[in-house]
Amino acid sequence: MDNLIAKSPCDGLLPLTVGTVTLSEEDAGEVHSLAPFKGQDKALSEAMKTAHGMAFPAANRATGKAGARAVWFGPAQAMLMGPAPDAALADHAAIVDQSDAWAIVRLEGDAAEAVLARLVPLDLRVAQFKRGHTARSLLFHMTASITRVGENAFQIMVFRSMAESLVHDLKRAMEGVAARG
Amino acid sequence: MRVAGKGLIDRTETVPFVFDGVSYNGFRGDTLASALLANDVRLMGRSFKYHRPRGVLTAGSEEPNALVTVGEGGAQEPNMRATMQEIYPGLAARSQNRWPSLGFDLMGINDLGAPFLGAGFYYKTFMWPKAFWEKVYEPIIRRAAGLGGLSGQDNTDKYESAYAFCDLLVIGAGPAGLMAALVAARAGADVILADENARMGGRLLAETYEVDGKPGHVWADEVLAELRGMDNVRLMTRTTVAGAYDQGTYAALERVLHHTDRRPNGAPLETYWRIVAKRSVLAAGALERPVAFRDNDRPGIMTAGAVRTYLNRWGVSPGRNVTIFGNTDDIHRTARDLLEAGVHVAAVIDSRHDAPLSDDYQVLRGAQVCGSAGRKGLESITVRRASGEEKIHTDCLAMTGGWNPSVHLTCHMNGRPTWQRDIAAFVPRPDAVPGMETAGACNGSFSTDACLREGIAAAEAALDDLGMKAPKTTVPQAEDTPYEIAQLWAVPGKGRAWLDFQNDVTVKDVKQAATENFRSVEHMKRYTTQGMATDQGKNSNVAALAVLADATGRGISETGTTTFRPPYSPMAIAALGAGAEGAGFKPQRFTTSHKAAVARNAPMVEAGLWYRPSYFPQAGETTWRQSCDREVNMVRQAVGICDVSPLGKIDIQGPDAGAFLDFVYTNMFSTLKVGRARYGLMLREDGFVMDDGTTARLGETHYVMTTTTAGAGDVMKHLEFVHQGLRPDLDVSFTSVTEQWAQFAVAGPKSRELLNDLLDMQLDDESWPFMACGPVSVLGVAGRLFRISFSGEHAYEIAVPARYGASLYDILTKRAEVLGGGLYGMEALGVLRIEKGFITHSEIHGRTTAYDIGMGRMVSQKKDCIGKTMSQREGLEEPGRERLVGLKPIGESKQLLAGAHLYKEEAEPVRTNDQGYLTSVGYSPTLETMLGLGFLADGPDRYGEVVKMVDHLRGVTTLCEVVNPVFFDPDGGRVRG
Amino acid sequence: MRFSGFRVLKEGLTGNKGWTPHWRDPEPKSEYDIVIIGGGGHGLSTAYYLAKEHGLTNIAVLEKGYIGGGNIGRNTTIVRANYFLQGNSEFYSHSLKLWEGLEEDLNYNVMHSQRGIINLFHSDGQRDAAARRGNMMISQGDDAILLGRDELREMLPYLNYDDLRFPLYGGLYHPRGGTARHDAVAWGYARGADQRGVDLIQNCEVTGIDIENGVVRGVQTSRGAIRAKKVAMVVAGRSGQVAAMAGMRLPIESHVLQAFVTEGLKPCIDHVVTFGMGHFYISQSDKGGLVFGGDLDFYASYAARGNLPTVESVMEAGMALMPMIGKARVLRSWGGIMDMTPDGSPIIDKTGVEGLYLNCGWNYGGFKAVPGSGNVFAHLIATGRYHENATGLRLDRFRTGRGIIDEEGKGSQHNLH
Amino acid sequence: MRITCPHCGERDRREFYYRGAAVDLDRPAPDAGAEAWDNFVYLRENPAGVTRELWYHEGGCGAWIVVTRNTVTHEIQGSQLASEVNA
Repeated sequence: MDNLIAKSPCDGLLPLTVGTVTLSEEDAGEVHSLAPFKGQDKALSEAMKTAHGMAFPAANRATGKAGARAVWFGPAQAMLMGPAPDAALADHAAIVDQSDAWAIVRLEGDAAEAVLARLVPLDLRVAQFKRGHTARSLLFHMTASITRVGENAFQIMVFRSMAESLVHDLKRAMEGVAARG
Repeated sequence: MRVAGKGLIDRTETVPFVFDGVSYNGFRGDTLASALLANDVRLMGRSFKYHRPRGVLTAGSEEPNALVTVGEGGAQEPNMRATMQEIYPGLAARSQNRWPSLGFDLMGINDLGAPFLGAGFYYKTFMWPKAFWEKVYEPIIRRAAGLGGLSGQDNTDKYESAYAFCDLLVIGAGPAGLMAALVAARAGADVILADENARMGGRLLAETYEVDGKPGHVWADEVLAELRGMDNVRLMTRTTVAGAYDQGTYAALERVLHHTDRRPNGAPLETYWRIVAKRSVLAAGALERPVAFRDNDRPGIMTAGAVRTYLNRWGVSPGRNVTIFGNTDDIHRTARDLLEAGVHVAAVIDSRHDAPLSDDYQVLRGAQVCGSAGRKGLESITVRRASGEEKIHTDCLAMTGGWNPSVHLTCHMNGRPTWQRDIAAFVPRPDAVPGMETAGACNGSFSTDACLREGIAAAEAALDDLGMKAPKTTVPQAEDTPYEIAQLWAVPGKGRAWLDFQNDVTVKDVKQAATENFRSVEHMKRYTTQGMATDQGKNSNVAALAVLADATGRGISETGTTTFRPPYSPMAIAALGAGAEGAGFKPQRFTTSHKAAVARNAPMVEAGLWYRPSYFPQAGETTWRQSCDREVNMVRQAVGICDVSPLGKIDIQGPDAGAFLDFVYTNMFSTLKVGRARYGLMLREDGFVMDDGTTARLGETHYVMTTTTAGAGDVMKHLEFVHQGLRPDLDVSFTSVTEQWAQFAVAGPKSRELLNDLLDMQLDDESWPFMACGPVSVLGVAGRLFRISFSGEHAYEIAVPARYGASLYDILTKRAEVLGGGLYGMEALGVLRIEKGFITHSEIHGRTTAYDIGMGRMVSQKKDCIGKTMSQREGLEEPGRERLVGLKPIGESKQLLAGAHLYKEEAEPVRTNDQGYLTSVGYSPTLETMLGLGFLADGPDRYGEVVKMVDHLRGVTTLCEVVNPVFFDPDGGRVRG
Repeated sequence: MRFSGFRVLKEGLTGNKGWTPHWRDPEPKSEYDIVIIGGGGHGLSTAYYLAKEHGLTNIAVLEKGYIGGGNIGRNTTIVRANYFLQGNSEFYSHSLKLWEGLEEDLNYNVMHSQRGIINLFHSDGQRDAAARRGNMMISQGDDAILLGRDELREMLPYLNYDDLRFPLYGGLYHPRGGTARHDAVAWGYARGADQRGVDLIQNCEVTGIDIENGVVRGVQTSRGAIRAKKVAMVVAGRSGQVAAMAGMRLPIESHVLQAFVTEGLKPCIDHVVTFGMGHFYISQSDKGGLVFGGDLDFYASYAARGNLPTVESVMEAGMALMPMIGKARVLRSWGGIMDMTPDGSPIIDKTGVEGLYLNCGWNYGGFKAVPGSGNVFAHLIATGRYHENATGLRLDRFRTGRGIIDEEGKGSQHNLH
Repeated sequence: MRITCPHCGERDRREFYYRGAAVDLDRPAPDAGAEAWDNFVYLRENPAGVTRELWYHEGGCGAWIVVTRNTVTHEIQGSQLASEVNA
């Protein structure tokens, strides 16, 4: 009997360390997009608090913590990352499984911000982009979701099919930053 | 000549380097120009047009003469300014635009032809005989083009681009910039201080000024030390801020490694920065201008400021017997500096009649230099006074015509500078760049004291805008010499007086342009090429303008200026385009089956950033057609597997999902039953077809839409626009699920047999009829099944979460092979769909309507939809429109070619007889003929007619029968069976 | 004065003292038969052909700045006839034929250089589209050659054949395509028109168009009112503003297109090369600069300057396609204002006002059209009938849907062409 | 160039897709007639000055926005969600 074997998006590509910075694949658990129905924003947020202990995130913010996070993804859209969405949420939001749709990586190290500054047109200075801040933006030519998850750590999401380009671009930036010492 | 006791170089470290094959020594901190001058090398280049021997004119990035080539092979850098190129052990530079050598340049003969090569000469000749332009004249002109050359090899250096953000960007680290940065930094603002030079300090490094009782460079170093210690400050040396753009965005180029031959792994040679600054201070200083007089271009003649820079910063005197000429007190400052360094000053020629006199050197008041002599370097000058002309022997003439504030960046957003008569220069218009303050010499304030004061004021203004409090700042003590200038642009007289040194534009050329009515400054520039060389007129524009103003009897401000445009200094294409080499140009998208396809030697083709297999060659197959035919037959007779994941998939949910789809599709979707799919056609608002695909209803309020691969992004954008912009009242949301699912076509008569082995249930026509869809369990994994077909066969598309894609693909392949089937690629897919008359973007190429592709009746008359009204315009439904047909070869030639055009059988194949064209062709192994889809005027009314396909490019003419585009199984029995 | 090598020689030997103005600077008269608004390439060539081919010389060209100061002075100088849709095909073919005799016609060397244009393609589908185009070019009487990868490599060895993101399949070669010296074209037409008696009035801005009972009567200008029997609007880049003076609203949105030139370099690129997948095209000027450009900035603009994202995408395309140009340094960048139409094709037509004519909508293809545009527009103004090679450039094609000329297939969004 | 997204704040222009004049939001009734539709789909005011135009935060949050911007100076005076215009 055949069995389906799972492969992660960055299978065979990561981890990677250059200089002080490490790039590794993140196992985010289940990922679901939540889009509240009209007038259901509050109800959805309440249901999320009850079931998952976190509110629906405000724009450009992430709620929760590692293992169970809700990341703002656009107007009236957030990604619930970690737990499977509680059944009660379906009354208030369109829920779409995105667990396999994204390559999710973690970029960590002293120069992580400098590495991202090679690719991302965002003001990532820590005073402006603090832990728990998130943004939909570009990473070189790819649309991406970028969240600061630690003092020197970022979670980066791009389309699954672009995992190789993500690693290619980040590696080049990491080498350039590391070579400057 | 190196001068003892002067300069800011490290004399303990000798640096060997090579210029034109000759080895020299310099010191650490030297530029190529300073080191060559120290070695008494004056000849460094040749001019563009006349190949005149040239030496350095300046000591900065504006240098027009001393351009050299550095490096070899893929690392070869043409047109490097010797004045900016720092020397390092092993540096090898060579001169340009000469043959066979810099000293003996055969092209120097051009100089003798100068009377015939004046302004605009080429517009007036080379016209006869006509055929000679491309064959004779232009090749000769082209050979003379350019200064340096590219290696022709791929660039071997690495480059990077980066973003930076700050509260205040300070451009230029002279006294004004340092002061502005210091004040803002002390207030707590995030400051970036950028300077083009290797060392910050600006003119403080080049003059003998004191600030706060210390040598200027010492004061600068102290300020820099304080700035370096603050973590809200970023100092960027060797960084040219090259352009000002909207909303506080600046382009800058950092020369990271040009000063060394070290190339650590991955290290960028240059970094291109986009700096986003809430406020900026331009403290870019000023550039000195030469004076035009006969033969003012000999090596050894340079600006007075450059002479002081070489002396004070690099401890080099460009001559042993120096003369000085000009119209401001700078010439006296130059004389004092030289004398103090022990260099002989032969004479100071001051054009001002009231010039100060000196006990230490001879001053010729009210005098002008009117000529020079010396074959490859200056030997003497001729000075004209009221009493007559006099020859003075000299090996270096320091000249000044005054200073031009560096207003360039203030012009980048269309700001025009204004003429300030008392300093005879253009100064920036306030607010020319929103958010930018100007300070110091670039503002026309030349004394050190004024620079320091304006630096403070500019920082205070910026801090005020930023809502920050400026600290109390005392102005350091510094000189405040008034700037007194008598206008002096061109010394009258015979001969050629150079304005634009590199492009060999003379005073005569400008006057001739005026005579020929090129009186507008833009006309003069374009006619003479004045200001179009690598310095973009930084050294010459204002003087040329003054000459033009004089020649046309107008004032300078009335004459106007040309515009400075980005970049301030030239920037390498490799830096601005960093990261785009090879795979970096655009993201690559790989399906989960990619590796398996590559392992089976499938050539991969690019489709909407994705890679898809073209065909799967098997042992014994020598052409792609053999593989393609086999794969087509396999699908028609057994079962084929094809990864269709790159097709766009959009999850659509909400109470109004059906109503929304009715509005974006021409046909109805609100009436579709749950568990069923339907083909949908989508128009643009102008009535032409935008995209097509199958949309399935998974639940009462839940659909999943399929788009074409290339159209996926545009469709998503369109849906969001229609929803947010036109129908925000509808409760519906969209999520791309293209990446979530790995989806495979399982097509062919044995497809059900194959799937029944994998699923947890048995498929039959009753539970899974054509166009049924729904959830399934695939080997225990929750998936989706759609009974849809792009081949006309009994077929399915099966989807599983992408993590299982590679695995499912392997299993499907294996099982298909057991059933006599296997993988098929894009070639076979193309043939299968052509046999069925199914369209792709080859047919819906943006110029066709639903009517044109035979789907006019799919535009529902029961409802409005996007594009419906405009699709019904009179001109889009009238006779003569080219409409979709099938074409079959019937004559001797059996070849069809996509891109060939259609004509009536007897018509001459010229444009006026054109009737249409072929969009898609393929060889059908099923029908054993080539088949074509194409558009033909009134096509569907002409079935059975014979038309002529002509491909001029490939020399093919084929007679074709016009047929229904559905060539195979027209009643669709196979897809249902 | 007639220009020739002999004249240059003679003047050189006598101190270059005999040169005379290329055109006069007359005061505007109070009335002309025809007033042409706009002293750019198209306006000047219209005046030239009205005078030369129709014997009409009581004409004023009104220019608000200096002659040739618009897009003819800020383009990338490409001349070609490689269109594939009826309406464009015959028009640009006609224009190219005029180019080919232009130097002799104008007695002005505009340095028209037929060095050949190569449009690259990167897939079977793109080759098919190129073939459709090439076949149309040949059936129109122009030239086209379909190059395979190997032939391409022989002609353009410096392209990236190894790891280009969109692999090179071949190119459509148009040998008669090429470049010309843009300013010289304006000056040549200006001189030619002036010599035939046309008044070129610089620094004269039109501020109003006088219309009575549906008939044009003249214009108001910064230098006074000028009466005219016919008025022609030829002001691409400002078409909307001028048409508004006649109460018209146009199917045009103005966009900025940037272009770039590098420092002068020894010859290294001998053709015009177009990289559609990267929206990039390049040639090398006779002076040595690499002249290149790409896409619009995409937002509406009259600023004649652009922003960095477009700059970068152009440079990135250059680096992807031909890495050898990496060390070339960009010397200058600039922007032109483009009349973008909803099908990417121009408009040469009468208007609803009698005696008022319109020439606009050149998108970013106006330079090569200068001779043809002036020629057919002169025909329309002089005879009231469409020139046989310009019957399709109608203003009403959008309203009726008849004869829309959408080469890009992008539809009505103005900036997508 | 930097554009303000009502959700995300000031962002680099490269994150945004430009569509055209905000007239695209004023869709006529199907039977409004040829002139109204010509006006809507093709004809443009195209001012040299302040204009309202549609941008899509494509490389960002996905919001369609109406930006008020000067086409001569590129100054941006404001932005609003497109979904609020026809709400």
